[in-house]
Amino acid sequence: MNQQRRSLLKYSAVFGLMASAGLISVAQAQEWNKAAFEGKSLDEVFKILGAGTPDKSGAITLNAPDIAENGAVVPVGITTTLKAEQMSILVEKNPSSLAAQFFIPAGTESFVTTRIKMGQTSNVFGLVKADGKWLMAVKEIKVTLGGCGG
Amino acid sequence: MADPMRVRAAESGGVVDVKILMKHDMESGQRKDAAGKTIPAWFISTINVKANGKDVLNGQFGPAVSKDPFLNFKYKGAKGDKIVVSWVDSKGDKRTDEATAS
Amino acid sequence: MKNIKFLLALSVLTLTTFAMQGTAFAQQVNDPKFNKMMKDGFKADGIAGLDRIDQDATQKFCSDPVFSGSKQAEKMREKIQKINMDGIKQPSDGKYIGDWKKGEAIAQSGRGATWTDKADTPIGGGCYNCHQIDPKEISYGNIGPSLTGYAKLRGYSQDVVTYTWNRINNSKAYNACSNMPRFAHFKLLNEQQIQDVMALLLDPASPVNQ
Amino acid sequence: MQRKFTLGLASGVLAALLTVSTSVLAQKSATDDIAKYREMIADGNPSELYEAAGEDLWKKPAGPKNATLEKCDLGIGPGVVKGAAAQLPRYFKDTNKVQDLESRLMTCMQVLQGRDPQEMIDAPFQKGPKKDMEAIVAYVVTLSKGDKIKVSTAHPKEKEMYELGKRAFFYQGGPMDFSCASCHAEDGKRIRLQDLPNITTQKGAALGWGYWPAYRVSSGQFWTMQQRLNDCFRQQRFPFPIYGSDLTIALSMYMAKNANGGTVETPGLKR
Repeated sequence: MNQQRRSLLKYSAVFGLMASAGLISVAQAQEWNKAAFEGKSLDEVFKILGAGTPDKSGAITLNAPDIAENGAVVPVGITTTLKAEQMSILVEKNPSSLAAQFFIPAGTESFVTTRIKMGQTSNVFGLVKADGKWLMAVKEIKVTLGGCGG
Repeated sequence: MADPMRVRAAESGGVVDVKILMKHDMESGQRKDAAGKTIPAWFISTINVKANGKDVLNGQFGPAVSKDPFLNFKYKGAKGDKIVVSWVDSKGDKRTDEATAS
Repeated sequence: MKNIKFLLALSVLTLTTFAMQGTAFAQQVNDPKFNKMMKDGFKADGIAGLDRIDQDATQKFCSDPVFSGSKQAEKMREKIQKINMDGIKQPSDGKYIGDWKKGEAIAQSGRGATWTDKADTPIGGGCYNCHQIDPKEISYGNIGPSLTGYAKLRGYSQDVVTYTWNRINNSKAYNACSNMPRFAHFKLLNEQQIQDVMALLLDPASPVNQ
Repeated sequence: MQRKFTLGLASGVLAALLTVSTSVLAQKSATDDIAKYREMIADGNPSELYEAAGEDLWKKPAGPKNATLEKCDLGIGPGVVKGAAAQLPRYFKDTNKVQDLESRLMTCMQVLQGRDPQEMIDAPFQKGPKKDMEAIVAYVVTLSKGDKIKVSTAHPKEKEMYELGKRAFFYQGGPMDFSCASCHAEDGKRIRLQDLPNITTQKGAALGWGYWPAYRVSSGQFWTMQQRLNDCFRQQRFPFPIYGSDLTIALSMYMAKNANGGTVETPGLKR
């Protein structure tokens, strides 16, 4: 049988035990989602996350600039009036679409801001899972060339 | 060992605003060195934030999160909450820092 | 850098003229302290040798803007412009207009000629650093005038073509202390590259003229 | 021919003016958007990560003499860090020299800790001893944040340094004929979308001098003033300016003195 699969099962069992013993958090037990972060396209990532084809929702706001002075640091925040369980940031034209994913426990507001890298001007998606449903907001962010050495 | 984070937590109206700066190169795996060789990806992959021992945020990063990552979120809490932030990177390096909500 | 040495030799000549005119230089008086500071302040690194701080006549003149912009420096300005004009060569193949798409790429790049570059790193024109050109590019500088609609506004006459050629080759032929690099004089761009940049401004099909 | 040509050009001028006015509008909104971008990243300046490391390094015994920098005199007394950066560069009696923050710190490292300044001078930016220097600089300048820039040229050596710096500022060279003044001597100028402060004016000098050292988002690095100047010279296509040389101090003196009365906003956050 598949050796890798067996050892993976073994790890899950250990992580499960540690999690139930309160040694590590749920997210750490839920290992880093390699497949999702290596997904090349939006659709691929949606599929891996089990998001299907998310609808656009006016209840989600993407806080991001229209123009980024530098693609190395692009501030992106997601807020929603819904009770979010998960919030993710995806960049359509990056080599891998998924930039970051957050799990929002009860008691934490449906708001998160971070900074991401963008290789070029692209649509950026804020994907939210709320009440078991997947919804999203989209915004184009222009990445400009800056400085005299550009 | 990894460099310390800066963790700030300020309570207002029953909501604690948490701002975290992490010191990490967040190597994208897309860059090339002077010799033209690709620099392998190396980035913080998971982050966990607890307040008084209870999870208030779990996150997963890909290599597209900026160098020296910044994170801002809010949870229902109180002054004096003990906030513990931990991250693990793609090479297994770890770092944990604490702050008290003010 | 052979050019620099040549112009250096020239600068000695012009300096003599300066002395004869007996003009007062606010900053350009020979100051051994300043010279020593400059000499001790730099080291050669890669392609950026110490000869780069040896000034030619134009650079020396323009390093004192109070004087170089003054009425009494008018003759000197003309002289500097003539030195630069005389060095301009018209295209060897008689062709002024190349490929605007290549010209756009040259205009976009601000790279090359620094100590972190190699001798064979292509040098960009860096045109967008200072000029608006293709109206679709929003990231442009304003040290130089906008070039959007360049030939649409000025026409495609041989006068315009020659003037533009000369200006890109050596802007100091028209304005002694223009901020624009002397692209041909210092071999920043070769003849073909200049033809391509010309096309960006003067080809009716270029986005500049839409 | 020259004359005929000028006339020919004139007809195009009116049309040119018309296009310019519309493009200025587009540009305005682009710069507004950039301002919004800067505002969004201002909260959470990664310089803080360097300050913390710098404070530790200031207080940690190091070098052959295994001493801390806590007795370092940055100009307003041994060990006084608060407000010191706002008054640099300045003349120091013990070295009989005008020094900027980094050259002064090298003196302290040499005298107090027994470290060889040449190692610091030769080290590449962001590595080895320079990495420590950068963190210490972040710590020191943060303790002047909000202070008024107050640089003196009362001492003859300070006055001389200012004049030398002024001349260096206008010194053209290299294959592109650039000087500092090529980009920094006029109001309202930009390279691409980056505003260029006019350093010959008080307002412009305060915008430049007052915000460096800074964390640069494009490189993800904290840059000291020495590194800022170094990269300016690189882009000017000049040879490599020697770390802590009089040339670099003179230019800092010129900028700092021009900026007098402005506010120290360091560490800044720059593109």
